[in-house]
Amino acid sequence: MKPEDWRRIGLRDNEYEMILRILGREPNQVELGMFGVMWSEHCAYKHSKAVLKTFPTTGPRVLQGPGENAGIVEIGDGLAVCFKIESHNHPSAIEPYQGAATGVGGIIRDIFTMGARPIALLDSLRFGTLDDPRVRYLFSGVVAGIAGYGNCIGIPTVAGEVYFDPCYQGNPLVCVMCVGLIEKDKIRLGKATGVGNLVILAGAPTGRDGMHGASFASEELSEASEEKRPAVQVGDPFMEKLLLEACLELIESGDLEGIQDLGAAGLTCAVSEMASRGGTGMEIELAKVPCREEGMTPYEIMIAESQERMLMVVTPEKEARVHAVFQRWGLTSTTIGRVTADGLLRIKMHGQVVAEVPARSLAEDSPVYYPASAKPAYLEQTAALDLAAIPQPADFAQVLLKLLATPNLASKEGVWQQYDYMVRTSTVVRPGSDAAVLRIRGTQKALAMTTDCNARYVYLDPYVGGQIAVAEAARNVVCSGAEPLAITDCLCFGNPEKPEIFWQFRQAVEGISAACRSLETPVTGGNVSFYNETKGEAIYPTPVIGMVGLLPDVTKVCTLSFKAAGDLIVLLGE
Amino acid sequence: MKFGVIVFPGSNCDLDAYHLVRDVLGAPVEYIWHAEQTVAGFDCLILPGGFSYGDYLRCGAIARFSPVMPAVVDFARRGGLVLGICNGFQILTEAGLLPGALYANTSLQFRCRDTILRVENNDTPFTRGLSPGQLLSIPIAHGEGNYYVDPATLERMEAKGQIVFRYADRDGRITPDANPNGSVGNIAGVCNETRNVLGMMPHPERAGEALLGSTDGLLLFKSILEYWEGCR
Amino acid sequence: MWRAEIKVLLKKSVLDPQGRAVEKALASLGYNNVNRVRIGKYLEVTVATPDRAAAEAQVREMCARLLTNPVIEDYTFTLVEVEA
Amino acid sequence: MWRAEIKVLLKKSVLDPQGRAVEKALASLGYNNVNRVRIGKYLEVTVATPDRAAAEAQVREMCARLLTNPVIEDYTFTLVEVEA
Ligand SMILES: Nc1ncnc2c1ncn2[C@@H]1O[C@H](COP(=O)(O)OP(=O)(O)O)[C@@H](O)[C@H]1O
Repeated sequence: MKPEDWRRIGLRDNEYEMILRILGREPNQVELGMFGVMWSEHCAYKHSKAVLKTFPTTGPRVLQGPGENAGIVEIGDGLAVCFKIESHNHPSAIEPYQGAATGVGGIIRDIFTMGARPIALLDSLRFGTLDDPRVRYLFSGVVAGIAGYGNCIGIPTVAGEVYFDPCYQGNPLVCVMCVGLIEKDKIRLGKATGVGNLVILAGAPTGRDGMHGASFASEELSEASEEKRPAVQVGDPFMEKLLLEACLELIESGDLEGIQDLGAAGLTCAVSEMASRGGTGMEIELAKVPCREEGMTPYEIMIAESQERMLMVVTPEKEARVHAVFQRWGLTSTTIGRVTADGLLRIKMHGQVVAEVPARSLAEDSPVYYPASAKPAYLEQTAALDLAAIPQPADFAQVLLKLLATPNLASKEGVWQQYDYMVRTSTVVRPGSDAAVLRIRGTQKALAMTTDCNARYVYLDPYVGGQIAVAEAARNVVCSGAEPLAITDCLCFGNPEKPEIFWQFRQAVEGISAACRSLETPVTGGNVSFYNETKGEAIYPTPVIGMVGLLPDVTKVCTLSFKAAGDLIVLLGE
Repeated sequence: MKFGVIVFPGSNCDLDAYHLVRDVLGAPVEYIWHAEQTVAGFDCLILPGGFSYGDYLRCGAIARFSPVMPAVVDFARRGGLVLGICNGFQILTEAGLLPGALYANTSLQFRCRDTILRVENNDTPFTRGLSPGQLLSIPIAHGEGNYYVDPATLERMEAKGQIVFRYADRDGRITPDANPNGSVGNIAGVCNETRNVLGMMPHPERAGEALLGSTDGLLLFKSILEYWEGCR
Repeated sequence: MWRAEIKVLLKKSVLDPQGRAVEKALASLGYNNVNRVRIGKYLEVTVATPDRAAAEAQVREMCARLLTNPVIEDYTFTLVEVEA
Repeated sequence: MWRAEIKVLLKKSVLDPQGRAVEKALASLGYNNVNRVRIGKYLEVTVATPDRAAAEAQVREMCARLLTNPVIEDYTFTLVEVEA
């Protein structure tokens, strides 16, 4: 191996050294590729892991905190709510419709992987200003993509937010949250247990699309990004709808030992995470993986990010049953390997070993960095602004009209009317209120949910801005009559290797943590998206907070509209 | 009377229709898997909304060849009650059980919102509990609900009372502004000549509970029950 | 083997909202010499039949049954001989 | 005046879910000799330019800027001379 070989796939020299130490030999191309995708920032959280550990993640209701595909919080009656937010920023910057659509598909898979029935989607979007035709193209494409996927699969998109600011001109943010319901005793984990159990791959055939998506997400966007366009995948919501129904049926009937979706880093990520969590190994035969294109190499099959695929572990007795269920749903499923005891991923092609690495080393042993951090210089300038020096406007009515006309404050109905927010007939409070509220059929209860972040505040003071984001989400949930339960977060920042960016990141996480502690809303999961920069300019630090709350009695729901003439108006707070 | 909700691959309003009939209307209902070849034992079939076969090629184009469809067509020809909602309406036109076709909204965007429907014909099993000109608040959620039919057929349909619902404004006027998708004559729902098959783009099953905003959709289902009682 | 290249357009009597939208968009980009924009579908289907006539008959049948909707669409196609 | 007849398909490496669904549907209708089904867009655009070369250049430009999405699509077109 030459330095170009590992650098080309995003590995640093010291990381290559680590690989040599782990394997005790040089990796081959396939193995190097597997480390490359698994140790990318996107999959390995190299720069954020240490800081994320400081989040409060436990509470009396938390059944599953960070580390699995999604968090789970108990809501009584034997039920729990499962939710997670994730970004798909870079793919959306290149191909807005498909980038956003596959983002929706990915987060939905994270929810039903846990055994939960997805019941709602929320979208938190940020773009440059609308005077730029490219931004208008991105905006309409992203909204259409979310609508296209969410509407087709039949999960209502019930709330979200849209902001426009020049800092997102070349790097839009597309964060999608999915909320699911699950019976407590049906929770499934992405674990490969039981030596001798079989590994089944189901769903779409594997193609060359989406190769290196994980590494792509871990770089700044540049002119050269345009050249990396093959990383863009096309979503097939119809396939995912079938996959969802088939997987939930199998989870319901207790036929699966473990299940995991294939997302970033494709098969490599799924096999290494499942085996690592289970303390096992896996032997996989790549010749059995159904491929969409001819002549795909082991390397390509291992890192392709084709959408709408799931990996399952089943006992040999259940194998036939599981295939029969997929077949009834019109889906392809194939047994591609088995669980082993030695902790190794042994990848074969036509019987010949093409890669052999410890599962744990890919999933858990990635390097952890503690980047330098420094207070950004701009803060001195912004802090120097003297609010008292700003003159009072002569005509407040004019100012109000002007404010109302800005895209950031204007109604977002143009967006949400493209989303089916009513399907599944449980949406009690629709988009256009503080938080969406969905009833839980068969109970008196309801769930409130919202996404919030005012990135300008975070830019001006990352610690307080982080607190405000949580507080705003909590207010929105409370205003609908619900008690805040927990949050998920999508932390979108610039390049963490720049001290000023990392300072923003650490401060924001501290602020979020402080707010979560005092509101008793633990963090049950989330996502970090770094390298949101174009031409060296970072976006505002944008830690989007997704919050879920519980209403014990759906008939007590509150909405924001004034109800009747003569009612009193009370202003609460300082 | 027993309802059957047909489940095509990609249907997603199947459980909403099922919920409304069973839990709100209180009538017996079962799902019918698209691979079934008979609909024996059912008195009213609901083809629900959703994206059967992903709406690939054209909405409803592939679903209409589902194994269950010959039985549905036969059921309809023998006078059985068939209600197609949204994607179900699209499937019924593709299958030739209803005239016309549905294609892209003139806005070229998906539209989800409440609409006001004016009852044009209350002499059908689905609308007998309503009065002519009555206004109903029922939501739509579709990207391809633009109803087209050629002028000669339209004239014949009008003469035979096949136009059942039109999109109207609050005052019941049929205006371009009230038309959410570009449908000819603001048409929201049509029936066949024998009036036992109704297709409509709006979702009555989404307007069955006060908690969700409107109960007007329930009136259609009550009409069906009444009609059935009357037949016995 | 024959590859049928099938072009599908909305009938002239049916309003083509997409065509109109694209025509406007082109004009706003400064292409003022453009008109009659129509947008439809393009399908490629490869059929294995003994001869061209059989291929033609089958493609016509598939178009009538599934690939197009005669209420709103017209189609034309050409056949190209291809390797198996 | 020239009418450009533009065929747009997803790049070969990109998943074509529609094509796959239609291929399956055709098979279930009994057309078992059919494969390689691909579904794309067909556009007709009439441009008024002095000559064919100018028309060609303009159509190519419009395809790149608006009519197709080069990230995931490929296109080909032919020009037909038409009456104004
Ligand atoms: N992208 C979107 N998708 C769905 N709903 C949205 C979207 N953007 C805004 N909304 C809805 O519009 C309403 C107002 O949003 P926002 O301006 O963020 O309100 P607030 O600041 O009061 O939380 C909320 O109900 C929100 O859910």
